[in-house]
Amino acid sequence: MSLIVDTASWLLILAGGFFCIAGAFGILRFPDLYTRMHAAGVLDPFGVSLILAGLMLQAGLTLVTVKLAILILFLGLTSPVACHALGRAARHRRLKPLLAAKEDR
Amino acid sequence: MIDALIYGALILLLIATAIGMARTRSLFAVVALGGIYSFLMALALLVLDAVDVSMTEASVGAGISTVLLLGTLYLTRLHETLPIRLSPAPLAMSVITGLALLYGVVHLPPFGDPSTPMHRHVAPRYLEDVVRETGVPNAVTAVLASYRGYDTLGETTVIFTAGIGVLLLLRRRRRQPSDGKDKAGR
Amino acid sequence: MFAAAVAALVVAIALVLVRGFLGPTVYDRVLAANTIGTLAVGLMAAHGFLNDRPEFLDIALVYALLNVLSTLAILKFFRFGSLGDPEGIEPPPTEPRR
Amino acid sequence: MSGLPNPLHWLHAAVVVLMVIGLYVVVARGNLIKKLVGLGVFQTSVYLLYIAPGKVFGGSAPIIAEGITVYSNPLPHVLILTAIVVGIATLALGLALVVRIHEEYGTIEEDEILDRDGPA
Amino acid sequence: MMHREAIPRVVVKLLIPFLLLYALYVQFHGELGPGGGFQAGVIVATAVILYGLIFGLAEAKRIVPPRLIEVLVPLGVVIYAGVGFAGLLAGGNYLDYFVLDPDPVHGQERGIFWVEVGVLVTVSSTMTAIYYAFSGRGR
Repeated sequence: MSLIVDTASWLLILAGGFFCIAGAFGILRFPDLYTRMHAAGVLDPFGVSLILAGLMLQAGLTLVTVKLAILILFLGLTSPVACHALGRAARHRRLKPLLAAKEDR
Repeated sequence: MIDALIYGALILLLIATAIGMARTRSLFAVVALGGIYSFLMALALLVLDAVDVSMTEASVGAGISTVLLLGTLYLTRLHETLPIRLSPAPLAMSVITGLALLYGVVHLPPFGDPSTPMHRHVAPRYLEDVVRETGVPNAVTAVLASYRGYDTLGETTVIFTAGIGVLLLLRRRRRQPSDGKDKAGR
Repeated sequence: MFAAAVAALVVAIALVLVRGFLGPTVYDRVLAANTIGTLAVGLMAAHGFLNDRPEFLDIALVYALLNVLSTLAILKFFRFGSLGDPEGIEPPPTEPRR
Repeated sequence: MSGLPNPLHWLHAAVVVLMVIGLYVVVARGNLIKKLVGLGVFQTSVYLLYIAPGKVFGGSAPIIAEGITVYSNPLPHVLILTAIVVGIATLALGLALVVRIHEEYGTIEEDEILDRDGPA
Repeated sequence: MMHREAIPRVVVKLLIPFLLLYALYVQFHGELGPGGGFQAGVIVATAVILYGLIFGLAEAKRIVPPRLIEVLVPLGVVIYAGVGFAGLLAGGNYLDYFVLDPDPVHGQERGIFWVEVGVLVTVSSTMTAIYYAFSGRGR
């Protein structure tokens, strides 16, 4: 039983670490802000939440798990909002998407 | 030992961020980088086991100081006028100060050594007696509020004084509109 | 295992930090700052487990809650040019359904 | 200088580098807000310089709990907690002064302020 | 600019009660875990600032009036100093908590509690006052 839980948390943490690094590469390498925001979406709530879920499995049924769950909830709530506000602010300032079709520019 | 590794990596990132802040002319970007800087600083403090300090730095750095800096930027201007170049005299002064400090640092005990005098002298007294004397397991809170209550009274007074000072400086109505504003809201 | 998570998060922070330096627009820097805040939350949690004292998640919670404040402040500033501007006086466009 | 014998000393030395950067920004840059940011960098490097020697390998945060014997030193934490509070107070007051200076002089660049004061 | 910031408005409305609740947790759990008056005070101020950012300064001033803030700023210092005088009245030294209760350990806990309350009041109100001062000043 504990082996299964351990393996599952291993897998979650590894996947989370992979997504974090992949998202960070995306933020670094993508050509303009709007594409970078997609990469941030992979990293921001998703990769970190996977790591936190893996930690939850390690913690067992304690207060720590509850706190981690609250943490995942807040991350899922706040970081899309920040991303949304960022995109709107950039759009509002007439920042053009690099890869947009002609009529969208 | 792994703490030393993480701490070292965070210090390198902090130095990189500080250099980036020094080299940026857009004050807005400086504020954004300053946010990153205080995130990293709180992480470094957490790795050094200073949980209370880390929490304070997190709440101050992520919350208050960014907002204050932005408020000031709104009331003033957004760009430095001086170009970024190394000015030799201040650089020499800072480097000489740094070398003097480095000379002192050589004689500090190495990082993480438990046998240095600072860990044998006052701290064990607090750590051993704090629960018995005050019933508060958080040694930092106990020392802050009880053993060194005078310091904290002074600290509270400092905050109070700063608040009064800011209110005195900023509450009064402006007498005449001064010229030379840059209205560029960028 | 926790060390692996911590290492991955530190590497990710370093990569995002480079974008924070390069970032041609200010929005890129704000994106980098927000992302580093989230990564810092993960790093704090993982470090707690690494040290066998995971009960210090309170700091990570403070971060998760406050990270959004600085981002929203910066973006508010950008869209309307001020903090706490009079545009907030007008009633919200739609009453949120709940 | 005898060089740094223990590799762990380099951690303290790196903090000194941070301090030098902060000091340089305070002295060299003319923009008052930039100066305050540099002051912040300098202050935080002092935090690290205080707290880093308080760390003990294998130690834990100084919150007494069952089954933990080694704690890091709580004393620097207390001092630096106070220092952070003073730091934010300094920042707020400094920024308020910057705002007032901008209202009086129309600029926050040091040399322009001095220029305006000079002939008068 | 139609439908201004509907999403941030809704989410901030959801977040602010959690922030205030969490500030209380940090304040009263500060003796057992990380936290204390200063951190809790900053979080309370952050909640007010967040409200002011999203809903406008006038709205924030309606809910947390500046008059109240100006009373609270000195009140915190008075509470802190009052704990010291309570120690004097109870026959001990200034800021001596042992005499605040027949049981010295309880006296310590009581003293630390009120001191932290004083710090909370001062810090939260001062930070809010500073925010009001900065953002209320027109260009």
